[in-house]
Amino acid sequence: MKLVTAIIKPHKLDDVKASLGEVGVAGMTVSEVRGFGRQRGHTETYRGAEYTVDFVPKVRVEVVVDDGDAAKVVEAIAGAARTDKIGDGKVWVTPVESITRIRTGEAGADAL
Amino acid sequence: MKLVTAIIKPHKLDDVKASLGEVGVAGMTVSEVRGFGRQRGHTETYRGAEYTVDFVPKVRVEVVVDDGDAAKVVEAIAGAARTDKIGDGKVWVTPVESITRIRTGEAGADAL
Amino acid sequence: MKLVTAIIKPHKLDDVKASLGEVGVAGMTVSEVRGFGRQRGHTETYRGAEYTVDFVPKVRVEVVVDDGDAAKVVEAIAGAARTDKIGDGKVWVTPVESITRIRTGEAGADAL
Amino acid sequence: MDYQGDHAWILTSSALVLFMTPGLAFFYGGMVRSKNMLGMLMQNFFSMGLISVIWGVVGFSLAFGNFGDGGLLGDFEFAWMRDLFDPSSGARPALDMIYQATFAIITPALITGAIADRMRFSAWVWFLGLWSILVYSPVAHWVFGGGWMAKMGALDFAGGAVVHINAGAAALAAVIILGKRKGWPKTAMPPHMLPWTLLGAGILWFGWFGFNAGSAGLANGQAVQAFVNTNMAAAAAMLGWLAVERLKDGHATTLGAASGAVAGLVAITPCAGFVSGMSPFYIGAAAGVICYLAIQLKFKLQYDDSLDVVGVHLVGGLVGSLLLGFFADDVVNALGQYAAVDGVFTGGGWGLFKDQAVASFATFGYSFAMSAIILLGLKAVLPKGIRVTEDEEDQGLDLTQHAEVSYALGDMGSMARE
Amino acid sequence: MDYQGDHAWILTSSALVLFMTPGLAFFYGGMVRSKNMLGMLMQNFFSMGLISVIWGVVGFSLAFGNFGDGGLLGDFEFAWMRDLFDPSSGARPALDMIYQATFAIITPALITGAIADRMRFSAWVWFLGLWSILVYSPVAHWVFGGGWMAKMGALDFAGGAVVHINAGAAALAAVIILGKRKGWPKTAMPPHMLPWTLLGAGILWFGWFGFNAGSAGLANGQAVQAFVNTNMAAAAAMLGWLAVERLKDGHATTLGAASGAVAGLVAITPCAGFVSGMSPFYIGAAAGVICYLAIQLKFKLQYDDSLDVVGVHLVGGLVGSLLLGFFADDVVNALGQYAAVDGVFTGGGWGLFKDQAVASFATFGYSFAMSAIILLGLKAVLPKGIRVTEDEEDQGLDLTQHAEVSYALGDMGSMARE
Amino acid sequence: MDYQGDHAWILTSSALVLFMTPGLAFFYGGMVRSKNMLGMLMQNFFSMGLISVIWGVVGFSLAFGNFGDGGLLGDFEFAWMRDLFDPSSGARPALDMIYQATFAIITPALITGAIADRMRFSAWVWFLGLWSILVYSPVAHWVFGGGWMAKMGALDFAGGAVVHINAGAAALAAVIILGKRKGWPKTAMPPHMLPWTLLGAGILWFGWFGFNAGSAGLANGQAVQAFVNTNMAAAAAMLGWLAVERLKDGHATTLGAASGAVAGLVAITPCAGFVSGMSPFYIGAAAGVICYLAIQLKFKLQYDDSLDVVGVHLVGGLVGSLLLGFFADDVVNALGQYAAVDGVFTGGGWGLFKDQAVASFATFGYSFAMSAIILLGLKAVLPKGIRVTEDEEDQGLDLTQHAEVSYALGDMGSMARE
Ligand SMILES: Nc1ncnc2c1ncn2[C@@H]1O[C@H](COP(=O)(O)OP(=O)(O)O)[C@@H](O)[C@H]1O
Ligand SMILES: Nc1ncnc2c1ncn2[C@@H]1O[C@H](COP(=O)(O)OP(=O)(O)O)[C@@H](O)[C@H]1O
Ligand SMILES: Nc1ncnc2c1ncn2[C@@H]1O[C@H](COP(=O)(O)OP(=O)(O)O)[C@@H](O)[C@H]1O
Repeated sequence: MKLVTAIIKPHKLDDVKASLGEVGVAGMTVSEVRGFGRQRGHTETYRGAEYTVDFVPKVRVEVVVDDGDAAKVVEAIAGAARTDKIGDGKVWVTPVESITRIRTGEAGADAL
Repeated sequence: MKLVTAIIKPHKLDDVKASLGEVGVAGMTVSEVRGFGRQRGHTETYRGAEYTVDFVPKVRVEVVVDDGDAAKVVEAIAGAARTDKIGDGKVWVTPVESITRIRTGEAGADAL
Repeated sequence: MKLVTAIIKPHKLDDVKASLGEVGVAGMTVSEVRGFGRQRGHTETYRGAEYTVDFVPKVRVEVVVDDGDAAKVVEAIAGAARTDKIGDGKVWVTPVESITRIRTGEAGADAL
Repeated sequence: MDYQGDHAWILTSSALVLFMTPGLAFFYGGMVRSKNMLGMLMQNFFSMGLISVIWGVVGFSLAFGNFGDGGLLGDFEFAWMRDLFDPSSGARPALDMIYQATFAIITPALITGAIADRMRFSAWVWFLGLWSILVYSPVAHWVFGGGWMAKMGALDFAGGAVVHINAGAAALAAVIILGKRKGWPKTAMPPHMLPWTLLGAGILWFGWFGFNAGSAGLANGQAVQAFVNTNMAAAAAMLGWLAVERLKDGHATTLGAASGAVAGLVAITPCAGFVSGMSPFYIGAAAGVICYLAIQLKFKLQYDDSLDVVGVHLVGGLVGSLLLGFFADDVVNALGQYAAVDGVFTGGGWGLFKDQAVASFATFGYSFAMSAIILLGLKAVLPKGIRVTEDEEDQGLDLTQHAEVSYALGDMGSMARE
Repeated sequence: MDYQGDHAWILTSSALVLFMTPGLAFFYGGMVRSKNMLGMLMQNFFSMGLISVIWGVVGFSLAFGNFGDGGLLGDFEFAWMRDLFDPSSGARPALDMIYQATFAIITPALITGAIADRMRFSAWVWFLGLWSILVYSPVAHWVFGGGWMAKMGALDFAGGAVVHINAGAAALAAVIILGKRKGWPKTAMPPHMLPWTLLGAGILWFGWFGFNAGSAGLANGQAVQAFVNTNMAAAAAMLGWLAVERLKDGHATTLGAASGAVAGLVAITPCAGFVSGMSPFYIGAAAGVICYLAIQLKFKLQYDDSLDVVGVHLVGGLVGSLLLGFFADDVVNALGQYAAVDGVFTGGGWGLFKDQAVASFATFGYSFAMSAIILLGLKAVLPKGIRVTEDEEDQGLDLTQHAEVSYALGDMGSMARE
Repeated sequence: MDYQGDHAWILTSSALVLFMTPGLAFFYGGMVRSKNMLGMLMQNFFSMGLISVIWGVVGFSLAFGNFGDGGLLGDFEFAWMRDLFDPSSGARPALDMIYQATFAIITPALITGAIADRMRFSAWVWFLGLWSILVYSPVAHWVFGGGWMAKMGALDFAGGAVVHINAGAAALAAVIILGKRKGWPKTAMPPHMLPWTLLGAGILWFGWFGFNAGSAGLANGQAVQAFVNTNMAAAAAMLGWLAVERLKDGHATTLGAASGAVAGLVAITPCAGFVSGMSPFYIGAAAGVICYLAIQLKFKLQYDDSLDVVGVHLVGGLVGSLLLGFFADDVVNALGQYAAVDGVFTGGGWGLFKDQAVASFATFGYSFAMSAIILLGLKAVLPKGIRVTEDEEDQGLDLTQHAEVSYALGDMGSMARE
C-alpha cells in the first residue's frame, strides 16, 4: 500500500478527481491547506498599512493505493493538475503498512 | 513509532476520542477534510440551477503511537467510528522514524 | 526524501517559517488543525449551560526534505516553535519514496 | 386636526415592525447550528409571505371586524381587502390593517425558536397558516379588537398576551409534541455565529419602538411614553440578566446581553403606554432576572425549548402582563383609547391585576390547547408527518428542506452543474 | 395646512431608500463567490458617494429642472445646489432633491448584479457617473420631471420604468458587451453566503416602504395605499416564486423566497399608489411566477446575467408597468398629483395600457442603446479596458481591485506588515 | 400648531440614533481579529443597557436641568425620570430625554474602537458609567443644555464637540494609559471580516440622518437642510478619502469607502443645520482627506489607536467644528433656536471661528484630562486592573471575558456539556 499525497491548485481539483476516476481510483480525501514556495503571495492594504501574505491557497489530495498503482496515480494527478505556471504543486509517495475499512473491518486492497 | 491516520464521520469524533482515551492514548491531532468514495454527496439548487457536490465532510484523526500500540489503536478507532453505514471511513498506519516534543526536546516514546 | 511534519502553536508560524528559511528550506505546506494533549482547552457558556472544548487550535507544517537535511530541519522547527509552555507541539519524520514537481515533472531533490 | 403627523408615525412604525421579523430570523439564526441556519431564516421570512396574504384576505377581518363587540371573534366585514380605503380619513382602516399585519407576521415567527432544527418545512407552512387563523386572529380580537378581554377591563398595550404569551404557549405545546432534537441535552449544540444574534437583537430593539410606541396609534404623548418605557425596560433587563449571569456562571455574555434586552422588551410590551416614571426599570429588571432563571427549567423538566421561547416570551409576557396590574398609571392611560386605571402600587387596588391574570391564563390555555390540536392533527394527516427523519436532522434543514448551504467560504471548489 | 407631518414621512422615506443601497449590496454580495464579496459591496457603496455628488451638482437639475415641460431633459436651474432652500415651504425643493437622490443612487447600483465578478473598478466608476447623467437624469425627467411620458399619460408611481426597466436594460447591454464570467456556465458559481442575501432582502423590503409609500410625497391616503400594496405584492410574489420552484425543482429555497419578494417589490413599484383592493396580490403573484421563469432564459440564450438583474428587474419592471394598464383604479389615483385614470379591468379601456407599453419600450430602447454606447466608448478609451484580466478574475475582485480580503477567520496568522 | 408631525420625526430620529450603536458595534467589530469580535460587540451593546439607566436616573438632568443657565452643569430637576411626562405638550420633555439618551449611549461607545482587544470588561463597565456622569453630562450641558459655550456663542448642531471631540479626546487618553496591543505595530492585525464593517457603515449612515436632521427638534426646513448636508458630506468625504488612498496606496479600498463616509458624517455633525449650498461638499471632502492623513500619525507617534478613533472622530470633529467658523450661513441658522450668525466665508468675520476654537479645545482639554483621571483611578483601585493579562490577550476577549466564541462553522463537533 502507498499513500499518494498531492498539493495542487484549488481550481484543478475537479480535473484531478476526473483523472483519478479514469485510472480506477474510487476514493480520496482532500483538504484545504496553504502553500509556501516559489509562487508569490499577495499584498493587502488596510487604512494605509500594507501587509504581505506569503501563503497561497492550495488543496491537498490524499489517495491510498495498491503498491502497483502508485506510479500510475502519481502520473494521473500530475497530468491533470499541470497548468505550467509556477505553483502547480507537488506529489509525493509514502509507504502504508496497513489499511482498514472501518465499516466492514476489511483490510488491504479490499479496504480501498 | 507509527502514525495512525483515520478518516471518520464528523459526529463520531467524540466517541473516537473517548475510545482512544481508554486505550491510553493521551494526544492526537484532528482536522476537517472532505471525502470522496462510495458514500453519495448531495445536491443543491439555486434559482433553478442544480449542482451536485460529491465530497462529504469528514474528520481526519492522527495519532503517533509506539510500534506495539498501533494495532490496538487502529482497533479502538475502528470500533468507535463504526456506524455500519457507508462512509464510515478508513484507518491506515504509516511508519514514523522519529518524533520530538518541542517543549522539552524529548524524543521517541517520551515525546508522546 | 523525508517528510517532516510539525504540529505547532498558530502564532509561532511566522517564526518557524523564518527559521526554515535560514536553513535553506524553500517550500512548505501548512494547514489548520486542532490538537488534544496535555494543554487544557477552554470552557464556553451559553445561557447558563456550560460546555468544555478539549481541542486547541494548532497549525500543521509539512516539509519534504532531502534525507540529509531532516535532522537540521527538525531542529530548526523545534527551536523556533518553542515557548516552553505546555502545548508547544510535536515534530515527526516519515519516509518519502518519491516526489515530483507537477509543473516540470522533475523528481527527487530537484522537485523541492 | 390634521392626520399627517400621526400617519407619518404609524407608517414608520409599520415599517419598523415588519423589519423585526428579519431581525428575529437572525437573532434565532445565530443560535442554531450552521447546518440549520437557512431553515431558521426561511421559517421566519416565509411568515412575511404567507401571513401577509392570509391577513389581507381574512385574518384582519376576523380580528378587527365587529370591533368592540365584547365577543370572541370578528367577522368578514373587511375580508378580501374590502372597505379599507377611505380617502376622507387618509385610508385609516388600511393603515390599521397593515400595521396590525406586521404583528400577525411576527407572532407565529416567535415560535420558530422553540421548534428549531427539526420541523419539516411543509409542516411549518401548514401550521403557520392554520395557527394564524385559528389562534392569532381570535386572541387578537379578544383584546385589540374590543372583544371579551377588553370589555372585562384587561389591558394589553402592544401584545403581552396577544403576542408573547400566545406564541410562548404555542411554543410549549409544539416542543412537547415534536419532541427533543436528536442528542439533546447530551450533545452540545452551541450557537454557530453569535454576531448574527447580536445583529438581530439590535434590529429587534430598533423595531420594537414601532411595536410599542406605534401601538398608541397616534404621534402623541402616549407614544412618547411608550417609546421611553420600551428603551428603559430593555436596558434594565439587560443589566438584570447580566448581573445574575455573572453571579451564577462567572461571566457576563453577549448572548446574555441580547437575551436580557429581548426579555425586557417582551415584558414592557403590555405595559408600554400604561406606566410611567421609574416603572419601566423595575419591570425590565424583574424580567431580566426571572427570564434568566426560567430558561434553566427546560433542563429540569426535559423539554427541548431550543432557543428559549418559553423562557423568554411566555415567562416574559406573563411578567409584564401581571406586573402591569401593579404599575399601571392612570395619568398616562388617560391619553389613549382605554379607560384610565391604576394598579396595586398606584392606588388602584387589585381589580386590574385580577383582570390581567384572567386574560393571561385564558390566552395561555386557549393557545396551548389549540396549538396542540393543530399539531396533532397535522401529524396525523400529513403523509410525511411534522418532523424530519433522523437522517435529515443529521444533515440539517438547509440541505434537506431547501437544497442549499449557508456558507461556502473555502477556496476548494468542487461542484458540478447538472 | 402644516407640512410637518408630510416632512416627517418624506425625511423618513429618504433615509429608508438610502438604506436600500447597502441592503442591495448584501443581497447581491451573498450570491457572489467569496473572493468577489468586497468588489460587490464596493460597487454599491461607491454609488452612494459618487451619485450623491453628481446629483447635487447637476443630476437633480437635469431631471427636475424645467418641471412639467413635457420634454426630454431638464435644465440647470438647480445646478450646484442652487435654489433648493426655501424656508417658507420648509425647504420642500431640498426635500424633493434628497429624496430623489436616493433613487438616483440605487438605480445604477441595481446593474452591479449583472456584471458581478468581472468589471474593473475604475471602469465602473466611469460608467456609473456617465450613466447617471446620460441615462438616469433624462429618463427621470420624462416621467418624474413632467417630461414627454408624463404628458402622454403614462403612469409610473415610483419607478417601474425609470428605475427597473431602465437598470434592467442597461444590465442586458452590459453583460453582452462585458461577456461571460470565466467558466460560465460550466463551472459552478454558487452563492458564498446566503444569510447576507436574506439580510439584504430584509433591508430591501423594509426600505421599499420608503421607496413606494414615500413616492406619494405626502403622508396621505395614497401613501397608505402604496404601503399596503407594497407589502402585499412582495408577499404574493414570494409565494408565487416558491410555488413554481417547488413544483419544478422539488424544493422551496430561501434564495427563492428572497428573490420572489424582490420580484414582487419591483413589479408593484409603478403601481403602488394607483391600484387597490386585491390587485397587489395578483400583480405580485404574476411577478413571482414570471420572473422565476424569466431567469431560466439566460442559460438558453447564453448571456451571463450573473445575479439575474434582467430576469428580475427588467422583466419585473415590465410586468408591473404593463399590468398597471389593467389594474389602475381612479379612486386611488385621484388622491395624487396625477390625473385619475382606470385600466382595462377597471373600465378604463386600453388607453392607459398603450401609454404604458410605449413608455416601457421607449425606456428600454433608450437605456439599452445609450448604455451600450457608453460601455463601448469606455472600452475603447480606457487604457486597461473595462474588464479585469483572466488572472485577476481568478484571484477575485477583492484582492485585485481593492487589495483586501473579506474573511480572515482562521487562527493561523502569517502576515507581515511592510 | 399641532405637534404630531414633529413628534413623528423625533420619535423616528430617536429610533434611528439608537440603531447607530449596533451599527457602530459591527463597523468596529469587522475590523478586530475574530477572537475579539464579541468583546467589541459587547462593549457597545452594553452601553445601550448601562447608559440608558444612568441617563434616566441622573444623566439627563445633569445635562439638561437648569437649561440655559450659561453654566457648567445641570441639576437634579429631572432626576429619577421626574417631570418628564407633560400631556399638554405631548410629553415633549420625555421626547427630548429619550432622543438625547441615544446620543449619551453612542458617545462613549465610540471610544471602544481605540481600546479594542485589551480592556477588561469589568473595567469598561466602570469607565463607561463614570465617564458618562463626569464627562458626557457636563460637556453636553455646556452646549446642548445652554451652558457656558452656548452662551459664549459657539455652535454645535448635533455634537461635533459634545460627541466627537469629546469621545476622541477620551480615546487618546485611554490608549496612552492602556498601552499598545501585544505585538503592535509589528504583528499584523488585519480586519477579520470587512463585510461587518460595511454593514455597520451602512447602518451608521442611515442612522446619522436621525442624529443630524433630528437635532433640528422639529420636522422643519432646518431638518431638511441638515438631512441634505449629512448625505452630501458623507458622499464627498468618501470620494476624498478614496482619491488620496488611490494616489498613495494604489487602491481604493472598501474599508476606505466606509471610513471616508464616517469621517464626513463626523465633520458635518456640528455644521448640519447651519450651512447650505455646496458647503457640505467642501467640508466633507476636507474631512475625507485630512482624516486619512491623520490616521497615519499613530505609526509615527507610536500610540495604538486601534481602529482610529482619534484620527476619525477627534480630527474629524475638529475639522467640522472649526470649518463651521468659515461656512456658517445665517439664512439657515435663523430657522433654529439659535442666533443667526455667519462665518468667515459668508461675511460674518472671525467671531464665530474664535468661539468654535475655544469650544473645541476646551472640550478636548476637559475630556482628555478627566478621562485620564478616571482611568488612572480605576487602574489603582480595581483589583485586576484595567487591562487583560497577556495570556488573555492571546486567547482573545471573546473567550476570556465572555466565555463565548463568535464562529463555529465547522462540521467537527467536539464539545461536552457539563
Ligand atoms: N519542500 C516542500 N515540502 C512540502 N510542500 C512543498 C514544498 N515545496 C513546495 N511545496 C508545496 O508546493 C506548492 C507549490 O510550490 P511552488 O514552489 O510555489 O511551485 P512549483 O511546485 O510549481 O515550483 C507550495 O505552495 C507548497 O504548498
Ligand atoms: N483510496 C482512498 N484514499 C484515501 N481516502 C479514501 C480512499 N477511499 C476512501 N477514502 C476516504 O474514506 C471515506 C469513506 O469512504 P467510502 O467509500 O465513502 O465509504 P466506506 O469506507 O464505508 O466504504 C471517504 O469519504 C474518503 O474520505
Ligand atoms: N500522540 C500524538 N499524536 C499526534 N499528535 C499529538 C500527539 N500528542 C500530542 N499531539 C499534538 O501535539 C499537541 C501538543 O501536545 P500537548 O500534549 O498538549 O503538549 P506538549 O507537546 O507540550 O507536551 C497537541 O495539541 C496535539 O495536536
